Amino acid sequence: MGYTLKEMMAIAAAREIQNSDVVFCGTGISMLAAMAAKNINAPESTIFFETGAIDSKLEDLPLAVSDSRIMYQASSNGGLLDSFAFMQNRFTGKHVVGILGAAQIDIYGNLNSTVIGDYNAPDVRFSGSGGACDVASFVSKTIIFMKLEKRKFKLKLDYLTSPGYLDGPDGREKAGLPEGGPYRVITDMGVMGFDGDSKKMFLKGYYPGISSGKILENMEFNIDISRAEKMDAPTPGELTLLREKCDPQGLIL
Amino acid sequence: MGYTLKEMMAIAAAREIQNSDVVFCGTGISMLAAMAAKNINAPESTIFFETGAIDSKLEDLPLAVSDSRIMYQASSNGGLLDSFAFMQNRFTGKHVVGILGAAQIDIYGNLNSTVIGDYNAPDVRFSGSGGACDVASFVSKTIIFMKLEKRKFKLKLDYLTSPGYLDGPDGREKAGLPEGGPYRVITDMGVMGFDGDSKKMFLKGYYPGISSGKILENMEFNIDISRAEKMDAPTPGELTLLREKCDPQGLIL
Amino acid sequence: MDLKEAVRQYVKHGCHLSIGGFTINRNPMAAVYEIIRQKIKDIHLYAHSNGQGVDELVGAGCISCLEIAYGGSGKFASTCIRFKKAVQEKKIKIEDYSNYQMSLRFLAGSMGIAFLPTRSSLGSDIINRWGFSREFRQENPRLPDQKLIVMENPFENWCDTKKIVLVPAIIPDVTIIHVQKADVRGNCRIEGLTFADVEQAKAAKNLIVTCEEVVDENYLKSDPDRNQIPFLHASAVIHIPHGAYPCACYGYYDYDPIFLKDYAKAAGDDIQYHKYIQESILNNSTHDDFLDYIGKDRLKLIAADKDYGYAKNLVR
Amino acid sequence: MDLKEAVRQYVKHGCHLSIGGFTINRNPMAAVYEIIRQKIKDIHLYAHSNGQGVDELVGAGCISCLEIAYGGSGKFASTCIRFKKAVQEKKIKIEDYSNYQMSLRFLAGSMGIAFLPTRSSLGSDIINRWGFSREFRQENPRLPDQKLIVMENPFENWCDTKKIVLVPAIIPDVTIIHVQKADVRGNCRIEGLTFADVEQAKAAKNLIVTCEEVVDENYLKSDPDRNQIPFLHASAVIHIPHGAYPCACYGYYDYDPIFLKDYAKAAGDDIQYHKYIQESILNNSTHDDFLDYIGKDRLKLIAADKDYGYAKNLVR
Repeated sequence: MGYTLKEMMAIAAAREIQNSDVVFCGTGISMLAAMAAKNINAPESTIFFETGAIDSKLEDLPLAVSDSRIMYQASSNGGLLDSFAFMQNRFTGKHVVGILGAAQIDIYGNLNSTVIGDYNAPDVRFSGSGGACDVASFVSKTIIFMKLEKRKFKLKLDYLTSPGYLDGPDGREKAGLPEGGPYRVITDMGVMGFDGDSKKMFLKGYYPGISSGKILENMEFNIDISRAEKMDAPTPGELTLLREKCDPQGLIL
Repeated sequence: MGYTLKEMMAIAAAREIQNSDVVFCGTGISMLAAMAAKNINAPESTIFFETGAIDSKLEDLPLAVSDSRIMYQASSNGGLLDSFAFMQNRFTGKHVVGILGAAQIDIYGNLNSTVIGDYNAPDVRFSGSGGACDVASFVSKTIIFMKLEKRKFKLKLDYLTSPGYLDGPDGREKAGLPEGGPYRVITDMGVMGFDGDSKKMFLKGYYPGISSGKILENMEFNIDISRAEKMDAPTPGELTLLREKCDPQGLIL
Repeated sequence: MDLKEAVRQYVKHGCHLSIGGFTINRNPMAAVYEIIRQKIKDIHLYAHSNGQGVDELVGAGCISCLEIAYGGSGKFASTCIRFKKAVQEKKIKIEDYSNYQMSLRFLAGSMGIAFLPTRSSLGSDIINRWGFSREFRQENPRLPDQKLIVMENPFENWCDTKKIVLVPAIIPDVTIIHVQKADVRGNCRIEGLTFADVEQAKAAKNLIVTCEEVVDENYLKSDPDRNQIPFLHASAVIHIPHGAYPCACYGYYDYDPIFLKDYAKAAGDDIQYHKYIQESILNNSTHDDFLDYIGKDRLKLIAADKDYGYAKNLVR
Repeated sequence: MDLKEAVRQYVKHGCHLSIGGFTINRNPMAAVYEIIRQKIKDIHLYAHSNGQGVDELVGAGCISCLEIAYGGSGKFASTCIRFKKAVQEKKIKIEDYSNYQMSLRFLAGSMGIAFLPTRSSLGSDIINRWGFSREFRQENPRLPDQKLIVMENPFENWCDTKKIVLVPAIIPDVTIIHVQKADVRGNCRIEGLTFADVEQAKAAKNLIVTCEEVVDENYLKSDPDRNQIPFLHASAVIHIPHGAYPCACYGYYDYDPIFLKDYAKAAGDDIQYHKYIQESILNNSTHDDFLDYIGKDRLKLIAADKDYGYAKNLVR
């Protein structure tokens, strides 16, 4: 069964979600990944939005995190303050897996979603943090979606919007952040993890038809590829559920 | 028409309430005063409870500020955080008139509702602040109910639970409190105000049949009585509304 | 899990506990009585103005330390009687805050933040007098090193504010609340005022919910705007009709003025009070037994009129 | 008071404004368009993630300073297009915070407190890079002297916390929100997510409420648990059906994907965009005229299914 890279990415992210996870998701592919996890491999996982909805039913794919579709048959509809407190809270925050995107990432999983160029006179302005900096600050695990391109996997970020491991193993502690940090980077060529000791990004897996070398070519910094394994293609079962249950209108896929 | 001192006190307090006031009230006679104001002279005034109810309809007299009777047909039912934020808020707090009681009061309208004797080994323990310290800290005006007794009108409080003018005209500012402070003390013999310059208590009025001298005899400290005037007895109209509309079961009167 | 088991599992000797409700409304009384039956001692209790529940726990000797804003039960006891006695006899250590400060402390815990600021209590003895000394605080790692902190406004007079009081977060081992409706997973709907229950619930490591009705999950999900506590906070949900009795539960029943007057009378006398504990609490092994002991007729008297949420014609 | 008068009275040149809603839901668009029609300039705007409203105000040149967490309109513009352009061309000054920080700043304003603490953004450039310089802040008494402050936890490692970020309160001259139901006095009921509307409303000196329905006071009072904003905060209540259009309003209508796609197209080109402003906004003197210009058929397409709160079969 044929599949697109977007489908591979959504499934690769979904496979990382456990039943006990509370999945913070944004717009676009991250929302699709959360829906895929719920429909495929983690039916007990809980979908959660920064706007204040917890455990949304999601009969239809939302096109924004404020979409009325997330309010329908949630367990609780609150507001922004409720959702961020839920993540900053030491007991509930540790169950949250944040799914994020960004314009740039560095080897420690720090993210830029604010500007390219000088902050006060930017070449390109992006949306800004939204809740991303909050999620990256608070929760125990984040999964990051990134297209693999040299201009995105950067030696040095133009602006550090959302903290990963900052400058290394004790970066978060020195800064005063709670434990936690980036867990996976899901790209269109493969998936990265972060080393338990060095907190540096390493290649965990590459998609069928892609080589580790090709992945390195598309990054400004070098990462360890010694642990990389070829990943399984999406199964027909996964693809069918993704297409028919999660995005039947093809709004994101 | 005959009347009790309790009735006089409730009416004297009610007369101080304006239509634009939001009246914070506690249990007992303060609740009755707020209901009397609403039923007699300030029908547009708003009744407000620290537990989070605003603009309660109050078909029946509550016996506690958590009584379900205050929840019935309020404009909004929130929680403690909402009500205290409403009072700390610079725009809404200035409309609030707080009605308080206490075990002791001093010449600057500071209140004790915590202990008699040493704080760590008290002779008598009272309920404690509840919301009284918050109200006294935040709002522009407080009205205080006190029985006139020497052991209650004290040169020095055993414990300062709720700030009045603290130690004088610039007491609140020095301490860092917002403007505001005590406005009236309603006793069973007369009513006190606070001097605009010295912030000291003075006698504003005495009830029919009571003399200024008798009032001074029942206080540990001296106050200015030169401005005191005899107050009007409750009118038959006021008494009828108080008895029939506010407390027909005689729960407080 | 039934109430006995939930209390056994989460409410330990020496634990830090908070209970919901306010004076004589929606205190989790069934759980309070079960704690008394299990003779759990040395509890560090956090409350704001929870009158009846606090007074019974203190009266039964379960409490060693109490952080509180107000110990009163409305007209039935302007100062809670066993509470008053215990403080005067120095049987419990007490630390006083205001209601807003206690609410902010629970909010801070629920937000996962170390403290919150307020302008309340500047110039008062709530700032100057500490019930727990610095030494006691230092010996006890479960307590913040300071009762509260007065700080200059670091944003130069922003909001016309020169000084700020910081109050430290509370993180109870367990919070117990009684709500009107919950589902088996632990989604909760409180009707009427929430008091500080939502913040107390979210601040705690473990949350025990007792409820008037266990409703279907879809019932709560059909109106998510009204559900204040999502299931992820709850450790146990237990169906206890009349679980707040003798306190009120808006929409279900009123407080019981007969019980509360009798209680106040008994509380004034040590022998009477011990008799009350034995006969009303210990001799009944469950809340159901206790309610049978009180009698169906009494429960009928306090049944709420559905249009009002309280017993409109109750003789009080 | 009608909307023209309310905007004239409360939204002045150079004022500090905040608008409710989130990306493409419940932005007070009728009021936004009225501000554009009245050509009010030099506004200091506070937002968290209010996409469409912010982008139209920025695009029409009403905004000089913007404090914001996120400028995006969901799938229709992952970065708001006129916002992006204005920042890149340095037509507006911008200060970046996170969504939680902006929400806390509104909460602080609503609570009457100078700042609130969070652990968010430690180690990030949200702390290190300031859009408003110290000099600019010092010249402007309406701004706090600092963007934010990083502080050691004054309660010695309480809550395992060493450092804290303090964010300063926001007190807008005026907040505008669009809600589902309000009464003439200004009691408000928001259905579905509240976003940060309640805090924005309570933080402001003046509050303009536009609403889908003006309901009887007794209707709201019959269920006070659902009314988030008591009337005492409101300066003006104006009945504007479809007042959030082209954004969604839960329970009433969905966002209009045709409008939002056309808008994104026009926004990419200066000439097209000026044409859009002239023809869609300025040529229509009221929101009703604007809706007539859009056409009844389009409004039918987005009408919410009552069971869902959105347009179940909408082609997006």
